[in-house]
Amino acid sequence: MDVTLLLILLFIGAVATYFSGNAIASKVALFFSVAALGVSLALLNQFSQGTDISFSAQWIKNPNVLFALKADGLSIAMVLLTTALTPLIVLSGFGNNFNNAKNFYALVLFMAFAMIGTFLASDGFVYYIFWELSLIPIYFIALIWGNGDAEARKKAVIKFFIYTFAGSLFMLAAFIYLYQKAGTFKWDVLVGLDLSATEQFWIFLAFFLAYAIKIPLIPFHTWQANVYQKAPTIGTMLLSGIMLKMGLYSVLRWQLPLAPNAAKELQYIIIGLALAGVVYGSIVALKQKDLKKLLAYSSLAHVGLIAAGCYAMNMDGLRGAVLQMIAHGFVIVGLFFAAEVIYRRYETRTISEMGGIRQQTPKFASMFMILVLASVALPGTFNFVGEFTVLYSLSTENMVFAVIGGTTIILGAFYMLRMFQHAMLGETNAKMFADVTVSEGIVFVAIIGFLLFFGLYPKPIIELITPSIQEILVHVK
Amino acid sequence: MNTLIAIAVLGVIVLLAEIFNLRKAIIPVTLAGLIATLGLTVTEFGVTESHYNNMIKVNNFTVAFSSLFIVLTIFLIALSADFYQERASKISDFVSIKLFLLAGSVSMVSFGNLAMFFLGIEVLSIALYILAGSDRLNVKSNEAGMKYFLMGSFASGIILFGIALVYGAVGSFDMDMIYEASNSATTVDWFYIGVSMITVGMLFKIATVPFHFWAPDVYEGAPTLTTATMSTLAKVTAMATFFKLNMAMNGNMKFEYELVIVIVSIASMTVGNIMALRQNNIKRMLAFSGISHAGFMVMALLNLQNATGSLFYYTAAYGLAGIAAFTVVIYVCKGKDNENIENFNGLGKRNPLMAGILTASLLSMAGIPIFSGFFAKFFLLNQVLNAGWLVLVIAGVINSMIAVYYYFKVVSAMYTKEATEEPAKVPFEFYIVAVLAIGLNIAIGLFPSALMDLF
Amino acid sequence: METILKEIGVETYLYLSALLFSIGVFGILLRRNAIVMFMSIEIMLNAVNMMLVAFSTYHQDASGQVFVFFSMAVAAAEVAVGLAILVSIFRNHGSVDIDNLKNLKG
Amino acid sequence: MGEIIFYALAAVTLGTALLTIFSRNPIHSALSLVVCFFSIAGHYLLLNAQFLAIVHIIVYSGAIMILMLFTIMLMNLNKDDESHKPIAAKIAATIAFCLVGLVLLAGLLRTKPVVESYYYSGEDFQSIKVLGKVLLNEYMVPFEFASVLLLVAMIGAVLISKKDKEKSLK
Amino acid sequence: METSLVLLLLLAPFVGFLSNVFLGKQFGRTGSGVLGTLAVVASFIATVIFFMQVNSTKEAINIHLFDWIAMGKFSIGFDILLDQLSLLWLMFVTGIGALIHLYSISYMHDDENTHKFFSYLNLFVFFMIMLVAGSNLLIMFIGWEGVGLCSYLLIGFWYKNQDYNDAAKKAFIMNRIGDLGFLIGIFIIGYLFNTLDFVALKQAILAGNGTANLALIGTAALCLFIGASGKSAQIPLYTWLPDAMAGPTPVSALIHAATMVTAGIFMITRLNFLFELAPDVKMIIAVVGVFTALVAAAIGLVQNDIKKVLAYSTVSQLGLMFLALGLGAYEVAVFHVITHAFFKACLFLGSGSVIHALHGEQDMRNMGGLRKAMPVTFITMLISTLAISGIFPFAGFWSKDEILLTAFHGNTVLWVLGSIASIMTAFYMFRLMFLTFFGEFRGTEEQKHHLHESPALITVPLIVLAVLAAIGGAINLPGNNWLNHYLAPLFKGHEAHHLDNTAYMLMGIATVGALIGIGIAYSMYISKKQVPEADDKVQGLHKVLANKFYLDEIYMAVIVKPIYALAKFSRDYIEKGLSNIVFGFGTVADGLALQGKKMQNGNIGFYLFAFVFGLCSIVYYLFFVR
Repeated sequence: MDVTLLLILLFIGAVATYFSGNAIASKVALFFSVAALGVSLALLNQFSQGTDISFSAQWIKNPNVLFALKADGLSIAMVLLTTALTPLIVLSGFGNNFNNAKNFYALVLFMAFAMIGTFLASDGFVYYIFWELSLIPIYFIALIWGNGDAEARKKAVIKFFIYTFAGSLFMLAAFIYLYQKAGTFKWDVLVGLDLSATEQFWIFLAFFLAYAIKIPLIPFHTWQANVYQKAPTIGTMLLSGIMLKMGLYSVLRWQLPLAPNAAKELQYIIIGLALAGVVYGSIVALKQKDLKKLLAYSSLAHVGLIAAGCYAMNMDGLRGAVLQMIAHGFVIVGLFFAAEVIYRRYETRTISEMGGIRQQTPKFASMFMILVLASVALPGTFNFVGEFTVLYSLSTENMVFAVIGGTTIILGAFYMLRMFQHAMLGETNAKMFADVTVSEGIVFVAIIGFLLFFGLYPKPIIELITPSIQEILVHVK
Repeated sequence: MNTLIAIAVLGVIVLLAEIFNLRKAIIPVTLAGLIATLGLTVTEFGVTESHYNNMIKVNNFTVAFSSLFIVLTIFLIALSADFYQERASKISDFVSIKLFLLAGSVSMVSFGNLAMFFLGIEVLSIALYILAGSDRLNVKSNEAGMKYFLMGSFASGIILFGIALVYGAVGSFDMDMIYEASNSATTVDWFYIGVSMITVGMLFKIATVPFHFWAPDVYEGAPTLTTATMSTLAKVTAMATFFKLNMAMNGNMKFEYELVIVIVSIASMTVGNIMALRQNNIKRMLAFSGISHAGFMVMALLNLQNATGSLFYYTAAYGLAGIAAFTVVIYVCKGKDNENIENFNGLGKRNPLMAGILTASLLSMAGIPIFSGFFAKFFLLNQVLNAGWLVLVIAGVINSMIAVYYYFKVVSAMYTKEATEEPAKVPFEFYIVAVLAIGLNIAIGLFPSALMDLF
Repeated sequence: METILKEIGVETYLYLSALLFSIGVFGILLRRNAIVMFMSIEIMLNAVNMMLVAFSTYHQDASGQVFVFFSMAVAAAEVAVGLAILVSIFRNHGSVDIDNLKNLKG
Repeated sequence: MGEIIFYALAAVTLGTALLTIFSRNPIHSALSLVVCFFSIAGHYLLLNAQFLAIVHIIVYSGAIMILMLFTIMLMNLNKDDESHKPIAAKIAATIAFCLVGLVLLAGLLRTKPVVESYYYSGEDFQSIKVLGKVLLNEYMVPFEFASVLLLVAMIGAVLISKKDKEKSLK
Repeated sequence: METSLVLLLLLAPFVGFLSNVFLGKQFGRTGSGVLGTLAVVASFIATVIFFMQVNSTKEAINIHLFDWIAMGKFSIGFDILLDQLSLLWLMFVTGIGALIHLYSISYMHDDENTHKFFSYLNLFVFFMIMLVAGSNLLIMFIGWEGVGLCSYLLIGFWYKNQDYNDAAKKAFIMNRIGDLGFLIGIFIIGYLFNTLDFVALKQAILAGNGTANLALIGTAALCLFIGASGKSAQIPLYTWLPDAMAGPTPVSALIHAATMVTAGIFMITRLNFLFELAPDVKMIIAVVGVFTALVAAAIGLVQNDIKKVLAYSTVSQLGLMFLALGLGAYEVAVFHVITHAFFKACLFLGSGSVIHALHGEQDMRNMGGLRKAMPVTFITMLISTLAISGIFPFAGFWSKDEILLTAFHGNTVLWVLGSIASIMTAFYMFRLMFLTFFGEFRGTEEQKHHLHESPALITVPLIVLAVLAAIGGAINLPGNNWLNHYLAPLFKGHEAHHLDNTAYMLMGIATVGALIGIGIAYSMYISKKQVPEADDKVQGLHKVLANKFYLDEIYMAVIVKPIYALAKFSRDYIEKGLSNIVFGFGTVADGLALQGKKMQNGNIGFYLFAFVFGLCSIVYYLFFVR
């Protein structure tokens, strides 16, 4: 059994969902996503027993491209993030009635397929293909099933697409350049290349553009809030929960090992940019009227911190970044889902039109509260583990970084609690707020359970990812 | 050689069929004949020989491109039955002209002598003039025909002038002699004036800046199936020929010449893409997109030794995507007096399959992975960088993202806007053509080696 | 057989052809009457033909002249097709002024 | 002697060519062009290409120009009805003319076309016999292919001019 | 055995929390209260057992539960450290916690969300135990943030009132400002010593490993102090604590008086070996402490809300504790923490009893004469007031006196300021007593009609606490110094002050001072029967004090408003601007396309001209430009 099984399963799942018909599409998608989770857990088991679950075969002879999927701890962790979130994301759609549900869920599964491919690929070209491929489904998901005025949505979505596409094209150019040097796209060979300082600089920049837009770092983030707002919540979850992590993962997997010297040279600038994003995102989030937009900016702030951890380029930074990626993936999905749950009942995303929900649904309020707290990295939640590790790594680089990055602790609490207060607390709302349904409850409980469990016992994840991060660090140093 | 004869004979058979009142048999017979010819052509793969005093040369290049042309023609002719429904009495003319056009194409890639090249390009051009102006009661079609004719003849004059100069310098029309001369130090300098004039003429045929102005007008005015022919078969043919000519005449290309190619390439990509942004007529838009693709394709000239495979792949990807796209365009715009993008509103609901096919083909043209258009661009850029032209790679990359905008404009029209009318019935052969074309496109995307390793 | 080339050299023919060719280009740009434009194209083609013949003589090689036959065939074919298009335009527009053909633009 | 004839002919060629493009009346243009073609035939004779000269006259003056004249007559274009051209077009045309002329001439001059003088080997290369042999042996394929070209042109001309018979295929 | 007992200690409140969350509704209001109380009592019992053990063996108990976070150079375990200090703290946390739980059963009986209240309270105790018993800084930090969370939840317990929610939010955020400092301190410590474990840290410092960089250690200490000042409401982060009185009174008693707010003192005491290396920081702590004591006491002079007075009093007392810490007298600070916990908890509970009786009335101007109606409350509160005012022989006398004594030995200015603060304390505390319990009742008739003594569930904890407030000083009487000896293993050879003449003199001065304060209060509120004026009539210094030196307004204007303005500006302009830059590329391309459309004008002449032009340029370039 190797990792291709996972890809095949999800691809078949997408096709099967497409042909299953609108009525049962969501269930079929759920089935396949749960199956994928099962398979990935089985793969994890095999991996931890030392079995080789990688896959490699010649794909194109000229230029020399291998269809190579390498599973190391880092990849598996990201794959598990994807396969764990996908069922939840699919399940969270149970409360919506999508037109053409079969297309919708097929696209969701297809996107999971592409993202898993991105996480696993160890051949630059294959990686790039999966990377781009993941853009297509989300484009359609946001375009067709999104909300709000169609023209504005189109504008936002196309901007997103072109913007991210633009960034990644430069990455492609860099890959081609590297291929000319190495004669292959294989990760191990590429990272072993001896590149001059100038070459590294430009390659680093090309990759940086791709990742800075995807992650996004300021000032490349302008697509984010609008798309998050306009996309259907499931799309937003896919984007914020997994797709952002693709950018961060890629920084670790590709950018840093490929151009370590350039990374070191530009380290301070980029960490500065990332941390500026932390502060800026938090501040902008303060005055957002739209719940999803607020969450989008909070996401901007959080990924800024993760990115800073990545570029800290030490053990703690990288490890913390990975932990925080996983934690943030879960929590942001949960938060967006909470927004969706409110929307289903109140048909609004404007915070000022909510309020007083807690009285009606204490259960929902508590779960939302826990998610909010996890998002502000309360100790005991998984997010704290990540955030602490990242901030610590920053402090070992430069104490100023840790202080600036640490403002997220204050500002994050500021805007999140402000949001929670106005959205949930206050006088009981006149409108009825039905209690959470079973499917909604499952999603919340799963996410919260995950966050709390690994908040106290992150050891399995740390042990999973550490060896591969060490390998990356060997190339970076 | 056999291919050329077979195609010409097939053309004559079609004409005869009309005389014997076998009109209904024309298209099936043609398709069968073309498929047989395709088989015949493919069997010649791996053979390198020349026929009739080196008039026709057969090698892998020839066979590969001829097969591609035949495939494209099969699709185009399959669409003819429905497209020319209103003018059934002339179906034999249309089909035979297309077949002769194909013969011209084949001779253009398999010539061993400039005479064959010139005749081939003229057969192709004249056939296209006719097809462009064939809708005789339509003012637009007239205008397109006239514009194309005037500019095309002008370009033919330039090419002819170039050929004359080359002949003057070499004393022969034979490609082998010319190749030798091009590599010889004693060759008279005007040889290169001739070469550059031929180059300009070919740049006109593939519609690159600044020789591109005809393309949008003619594409828009011509009947849609003709536009499809022009933008797929004709452009691909011209590009292959151009490449072949350069291999023969420009073996050791000068830096200045390369620079001209680079500038033309960048200008074409940029102008094509930027102009396409504001187009509301899909045929016009595809014309500008074709211009930008032409800009991409001429990149292949910068790496003449290695880029054959890449160019072939690109032309195949582009041609197949074009066929698929135009199939949908023909279906959607049937019975409409324009081809505006509004016609595509709500196609995603009216006819998901057709919308999906158009989406896929546009994505392929935009260079989104897994569709072969992406691989095509990638392979070409790879070759270009191999030749050391980083600036062109960057220009190509920037242009790729501009292009996304207008392709996606159509896509989002299909999926977000509400449909204005009831879905029309799709002729069976349209489905077959569109699905086959896009299927082939994706298939070569999944297995690029199938084409790349031919050379 | 003596030819003129002995006296004036093939280059003079080159210049003559180039001039004639330029006149053809001039004509096609100057005139708006489609028929006269056709004629200009014929001038261009003839300029080339003349050059081909001159080279043929110069190289003492028949293929140049053979090529001229093809060139003539092409010219004839072009004119036939061009006139056919012209006629249909004339039927629709009532004139052959190409300045009327500006519907396709933008 | 030959030189004088050549220059005289060249003058006629260029002059009539210019007349062709400057005449306001298409008929005059056509007639000037016929004269131009004749002068070109004269050049062919000077170059000893007698067969070609005859063919040239037959094809161009006899066929092509007649076709054009026919068309002109048919469409009643024998009047000066060309709309007034904008001055910009004239300037553009002149610039283009100068550009092409200059570039081509200068290019040819600069490359110093023929340095050595012309030697005639005495071999027969342009008699009808030789031409026939070359055309039908060496150039057999293009010769045949030219028929395809003409066939296409013929079908095309018919296709464009002929009225459709409204009859469905299916 | 030990481990399971530790788990009982730790998890009993957590189990209480869980069962109250999930099953609270089924238990009913009283049931959930009882459950919550029992959970804390269980912890208390476990604490007592450990306390006995440690007191006899003098050996700290260190238990490794499981690995938590692995860092690059060190790993952080989920460890529990039960030594003298933590057990002492646990004793009163769980002890007073149990009492307050008991009290709450009655106090919160009429609330619709009783089970939530108890679950939060249990959760608080859980986190507090974690804070105190954690064996390394990060576990402490879990508790640290956790109690902050509970504080947030409980302040905003009546969540329908957005003002309360604002107060809760404010508390959380101000705490988080401190927490950032704490975190930075942790980072520096981790960076310097590669461990966060207290025991290892102490060993490292005593061995002199990693102590070379004194500046960095000083920074760490300062950052930790910032953390402490956030949690323990010191200048400039104290403004949340008075607002936190929005929560139910038992919460104020437990969290905002007895336990959570002393966490800062606990942390500094815990890390005393570190602070010893940073004398400058200690000086800062002392100065900040004394100024906090003064400022808060000054504000407390004019407050009319009964709980606000107590809140400022708490801030003031905490300031005195920090003064002691800053002077290196950790055990003195601890002593005051304990006594303060007794009498302040008692005071808050007593005020709760009053508020309960008056159905939510908190303004002292509307009280008066409650002495007769509520005798038990009155007496217990009087004892506590005497204690806080530093009247012999109540607990507060001993501890406060020790602080002043220390200050006197350390720095006379500090002593003077501290003494002034304690005089003010005596004044406003008796002002509270006089306004509340003496004179005539000033409330509405209906309130008067319903005046009653609180039920036993309320009075019993009051009595217990009052007793402790009265005799609590016994644990560290001069001469006996049990506490000093008990804590001795933690501190580096710090000598207790001998009872010499100076000490007696100082005791006298303090007592006299307190009596003066009481006397002024008596003359104003009993003799002259003054009642504080309405808020809009106050003027001059009084107005400044009533408005808390306008500190909230200043914070609002200097920090919050600018941040909001920046947020708005960013949202409306920067975001749009950035967005427009991106769209700018599109706009440029679009403009070019429009121009290009004009060029594509349909004119064949132009097309041909372009053609010729291109031809000529190419040929020209290839043959003339070399």
